[in-house]
Amino acid sequence: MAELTYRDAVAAGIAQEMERDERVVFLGEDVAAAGGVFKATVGLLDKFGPKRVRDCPISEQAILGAAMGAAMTGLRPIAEIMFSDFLAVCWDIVANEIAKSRYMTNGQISLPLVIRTANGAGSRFGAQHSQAVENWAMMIPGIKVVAPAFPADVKGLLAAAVRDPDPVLFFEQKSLYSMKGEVPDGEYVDELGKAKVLRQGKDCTIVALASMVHKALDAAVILEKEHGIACTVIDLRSLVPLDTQTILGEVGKTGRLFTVEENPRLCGWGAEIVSIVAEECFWNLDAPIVRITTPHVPLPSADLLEDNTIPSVARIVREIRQKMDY
Amino acid sequence: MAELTYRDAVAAGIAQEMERDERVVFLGEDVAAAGGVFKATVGLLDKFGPKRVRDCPISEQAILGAAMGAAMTGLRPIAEIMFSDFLAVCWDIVANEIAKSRYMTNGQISLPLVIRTANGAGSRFGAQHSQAVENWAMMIPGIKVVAPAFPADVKGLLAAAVRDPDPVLFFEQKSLYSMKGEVPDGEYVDELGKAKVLRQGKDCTIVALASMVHKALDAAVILEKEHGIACTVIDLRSLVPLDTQTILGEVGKTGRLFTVEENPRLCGWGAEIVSIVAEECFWNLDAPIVRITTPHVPLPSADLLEDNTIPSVARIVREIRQKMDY
Amino acid sequence: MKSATNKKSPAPPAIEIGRETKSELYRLQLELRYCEKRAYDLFLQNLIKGTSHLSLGQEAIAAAFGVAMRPDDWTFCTYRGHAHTLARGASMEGVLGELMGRQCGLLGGKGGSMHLTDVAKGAMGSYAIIGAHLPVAAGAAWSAQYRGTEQVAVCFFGDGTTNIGAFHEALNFAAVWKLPVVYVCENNLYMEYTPISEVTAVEHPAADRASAYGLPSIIVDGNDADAVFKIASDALAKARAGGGPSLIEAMTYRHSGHSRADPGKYRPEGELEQWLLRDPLVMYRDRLLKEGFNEPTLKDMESIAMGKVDAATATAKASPLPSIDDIEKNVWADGGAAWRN
Amino acid sequence: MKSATNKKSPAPPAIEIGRETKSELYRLQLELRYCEKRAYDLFLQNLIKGTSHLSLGQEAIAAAFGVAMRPDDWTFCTYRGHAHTLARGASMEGVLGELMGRQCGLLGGKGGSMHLTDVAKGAMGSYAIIGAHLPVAAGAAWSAQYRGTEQVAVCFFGDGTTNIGAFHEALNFAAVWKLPVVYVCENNLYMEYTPISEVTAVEHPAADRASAYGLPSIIVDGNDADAVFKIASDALAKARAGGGPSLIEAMTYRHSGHSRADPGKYRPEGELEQWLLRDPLVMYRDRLLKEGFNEPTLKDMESIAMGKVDAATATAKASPLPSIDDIEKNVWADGGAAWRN
Ligand SMILES: Cc1ncc(C[n+]2csc(CCOP(=O)(O)OP(=O)(O)O)c2C)c(N)n1
Ligand SMILES: Cc1ncc(C[n+]2csc(CCOP(=O)(O)OP(=O)(O)O)c2C)c(N)n1
Ligand SMILES: [Mg+2]
Ligand SMILES: [Mg+2]
Repeated sequence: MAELTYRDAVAAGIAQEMERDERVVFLGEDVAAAGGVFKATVGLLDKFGPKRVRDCPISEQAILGAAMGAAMTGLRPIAEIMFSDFLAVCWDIVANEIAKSRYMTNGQISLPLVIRTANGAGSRFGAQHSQAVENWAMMIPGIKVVAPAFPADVKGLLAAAVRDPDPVLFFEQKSLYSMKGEVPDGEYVDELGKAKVLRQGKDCTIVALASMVHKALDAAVILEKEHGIACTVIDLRSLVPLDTQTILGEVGKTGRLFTVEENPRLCGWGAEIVSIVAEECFWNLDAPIVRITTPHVPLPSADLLEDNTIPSVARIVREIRQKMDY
Repeated sequence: MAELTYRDAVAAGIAQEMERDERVVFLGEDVAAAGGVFKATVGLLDKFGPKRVRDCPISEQAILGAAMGAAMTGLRPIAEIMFSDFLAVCWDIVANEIAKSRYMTNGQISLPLVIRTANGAGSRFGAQHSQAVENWAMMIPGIKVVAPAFPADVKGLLAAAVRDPDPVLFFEQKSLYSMKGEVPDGEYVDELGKAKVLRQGKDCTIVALASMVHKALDAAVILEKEHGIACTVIDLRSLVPLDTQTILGEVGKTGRLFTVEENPRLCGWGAEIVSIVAEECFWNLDAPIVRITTPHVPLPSADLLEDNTIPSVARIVREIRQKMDY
Repeated sequence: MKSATNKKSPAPPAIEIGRETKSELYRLQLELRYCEKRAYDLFLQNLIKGTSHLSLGQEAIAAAFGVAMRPDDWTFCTYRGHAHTLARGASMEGVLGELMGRQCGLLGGKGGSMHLTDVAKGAMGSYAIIGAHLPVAAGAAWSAQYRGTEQVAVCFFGDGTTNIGAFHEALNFAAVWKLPVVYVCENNLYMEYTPISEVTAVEHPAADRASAYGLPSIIVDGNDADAVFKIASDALAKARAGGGPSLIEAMTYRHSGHSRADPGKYRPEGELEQWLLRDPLVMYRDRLLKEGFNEPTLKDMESIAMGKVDAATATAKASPLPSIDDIEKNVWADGGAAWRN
Repeated sequence: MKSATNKKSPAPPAIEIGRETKSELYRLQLELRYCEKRAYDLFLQNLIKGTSHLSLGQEAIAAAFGVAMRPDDWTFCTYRGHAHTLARGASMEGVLGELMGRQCGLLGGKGGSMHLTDVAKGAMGSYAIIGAHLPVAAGAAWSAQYRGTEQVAVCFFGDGTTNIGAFHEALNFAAVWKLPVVYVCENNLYMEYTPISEVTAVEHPAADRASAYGLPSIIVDGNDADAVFKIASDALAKARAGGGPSLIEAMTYRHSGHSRADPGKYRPEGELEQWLLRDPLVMYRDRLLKEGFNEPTLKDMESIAMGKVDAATATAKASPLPSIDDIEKNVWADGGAAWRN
């Protein structure tokens, strides 16, 4: 086990797959010579050369379209969209083309490709560079959706995404890029669609994703220590496929569910999970299900405002404590 | 009261507002000389002239961008995006620009504009021309979302949308364009954010939108007649603002909630409503909440396949009947 | 009536077209014409639902490329893609069956008229959202370049498509990466119901923009299969040789409305009639006769083509409907649609 | 080092620039320069968070347009928009305050560096997603045209922006509708860290594409405020007179990195140094001296500008932080954020 940053785990995951499989190519804006604006792809150009690691014009539709065309003709492209907010400028290629091609052609077209993108808030970048848009992708049938919270998962899930025969949208949490963690050495491949129970408690279940996993874990410690509330914390890791068995199993045990989402409130992934639990786990529920989300507003940029908009550890603790008093 | 088609109610609503207010202008592809591919805007060019009713190139970003620039400088544009699926090619302008501008500028920029678009399935147009994407819009803070089911609502809510000081995405159901209904004569303006209870029953509450309202109503008749199940049917009419009071009130009475959604399953508006009810109306619930949706697949085109993909009256009846046996 | 001009074009390539090739070009144009007409009849009989966009009048372009391309080249088409798909050798019953929503359809009834695809024949999909397939074609070309296969991607689209952003991104991208892709704009003078000249800042929506991507301006008479064949062969050879992309504007006209729903009333009186005088099939037949093909040979070809269409129609009509189980198939590579465990 | 060329440009307009105007041009360039430098200092002191994109080296363009525009004209800028916003008369404390996330900020801390806006001064927003504001500017121009106000929209963007779809759509749209909008491409040779020449099919990313929209190709030395002022005045007059849009490529160079995070290491050695010799402020000062302005006058102007920046800094620093209540304000016109009843 080596200690790697989340950012270096990205490069490690890509490198592992490029070494293994010559069909894996990588393209994006400023990703090659500059190693990416988040420095998550440093060294790849040197290692694999300009034929496989390519800088692109500011043409997101062309970048994803090219990845799609290459994937359907035998390559396994990894494309970077610098900030997940920019998925909006190429949303047609994601939602209408990549996600639908296999189905529309009744299985003729395969698109083994990965779209990596930096997601989420916390850097004071303002409303157009800070969104958590994993629910945009979850809504669309035909694309898998992954969002790791730890460096090891970054490497293992990225490798799994590259090997997956279906298109995967891989959300990297930009506020976690400098986080360090143990990452298995050598070839390491994880499995898509498996949530992880990071902590077990009898009182309630918290489901979280990416940056919110860390906040949920911190909140759980405080809730236990200071308020005697024992929480189970589930890191979803992927939204599609969704590990409903783990969720239903854990909620079944605690009878209480809280979701912690960075996305704005309406139609977030938490709502989907609530709807599954409210249908399939209803009789095991002891109390209302509560979603803790960013309010339904665009993100403000000033430190004070941003910090008080996305769910904080303090807010998670407060809301769970209040609601557990029911 | 005159009997108008849903399609003619569109033209009537636009005409009413253009007559009243010279700042109202209308642009889109094939909307002027041809009167729109769905013939929903026939006659407007003749009535208001080429300065106010304008045909555009196939440039959806330019169309919505132009509407936005015009709105912030004093006009009140209505822009047509021919099929709602095409919102994907201009999603940045909708989600990142139009929806966020007022907030990011702390209220300096106002965008009184309406985006009209033909939404939904039932015409054998295939996966790229049949989507119900109202949840794409509902996810984004800063834009209102309206989807009428009846000709009168088309006229009244379209007028309300034009007069609203905020941007509104107005989803017209393409399968309903030839549906006829009574529409109030003369100036008629409705109110955004009010759901309508179309039918009241003691056993369960069905929440539906647009095309699904008609299916829910038909299902309710059958459920009552053939199975003795009395349903309340709510037509949401608008997703943002969302009339949660009406929903919570009605669910409070019946203790049972079903949503009927045309969108594919994941993160549909029904999930959001379930999450609100499961938090705020939990203690009044008598049984699991059930969402009846299109399965999470792109839409197939053949008659048989399309008809069996979107929720049918028969399926609504079947699911509600089965679940009411709990 | 605008006609094709060569004013800005490079000297036509010195390709001589042999008799066998000419025969192929005629055969293919016939099949495309008859099959499209059949599709129209089947609409009228309500056997085809939804929408459909015919290429009647534009067949010379699809046919010429179909003949000029290598079997392992790739075609990318629009919703107006029946002809281009057939021109790559996709089966007629596969096409008609798909339009009728039958099991024998190329897509088993999943896609419909606007998404015809036959990967085995190199027909890599029909795309119904304007512009989307231009970058996708660039990607296929990149894959060929990367693997050194000398395959070429050919991407067809209309005049109206030149005004959408994806056109611009794809052309620049292809030019910078010197990709083996041929972009073919079929200028039929209309984007749906609107004359292209009313919504475009230049006279030739593709050719007048080629220089924005460092490419030569190429305009060809899209109703002359030989002329298109020559230009196509040249562009394909250039791409195969590593010379990068081409952008070709082929001037043509559709005889029918934009789609099934459209009677084409917005056209000025007499315009269609003038273009019918330049019907690619009529012109080509006349030329073949002048060049020594004899009437019985041509008649034979015509009845063979019609027979093929009739047989395909019968097969497609006899094909069962798809199964409801298909709805939840083929979202994923494992054949299913599961999003959860 | 690429330098500005006029080879494809029309003859420069015969505008004579008066002494007062020259003085204005110098004053504005000074203020932009000093304020940007101050912004940089405040980063280093960690008083400004997030990202920030400075215009150091590119001030002549913003200043020249600022002086040439009518007060009721509209500016649309990018994330690199401090200078353009200030050039319209937005208050310096409003700009610095916003960068520092203070209540006195132009956006009350809601938007930050990348979204500076001052509607009262005609600064209609800074847009951080490449290309988006080009169609928005066209829309404002449409509104002016519709209402007959003779206002003009001016839209600034970088060389890298010419490769995104929205650029293409906006230019064609503006040209077809003959809108009073001036598109100004500031070609500083880089899109972030990548040389523009590596990702663009033509040498001049804007000017070499003007013909694709039926527009003349215009290249100007973006480091020469007088030259830009002349071209700007001409384009604004043309737009006001109903002559439609212009596309101007101004050759320039940024002295600092792309953003706060960027040390600019990708630049070839000596490149920056050569461009520093063409620093727009140094060149302009030299010219003013040659044209009879005297040293004390210039020194005065410089200390006045610096004083203004100092005062604004002090005000901004003294301004309170925004209130947490602001988070749920101004989503809607009613001032609130309610999505439900
Ligand atoms: C993004 C998008 N906008 C609009 C449409 C609707 N539409 C379908 S075909 C068409 C006209 C296309 O014209 P052209 O490119 O000239 O092709 P043609 O139909 O003439 O072959 C339009 C506007 C679409 N499918 N996609
Ligand atoms: C759609 C989109 N893609 C990528 C980016 C990231 N990005 C920000 S600035 C920039 C480079 C822009 O270059 P240029 O247009 O030359 O402007 P400059 O920064 O040089 O002023 C990029 C790629 C973005 N903001 N939006
Ligand atoms: Mg056309
Ligand atoms: Mg630049």
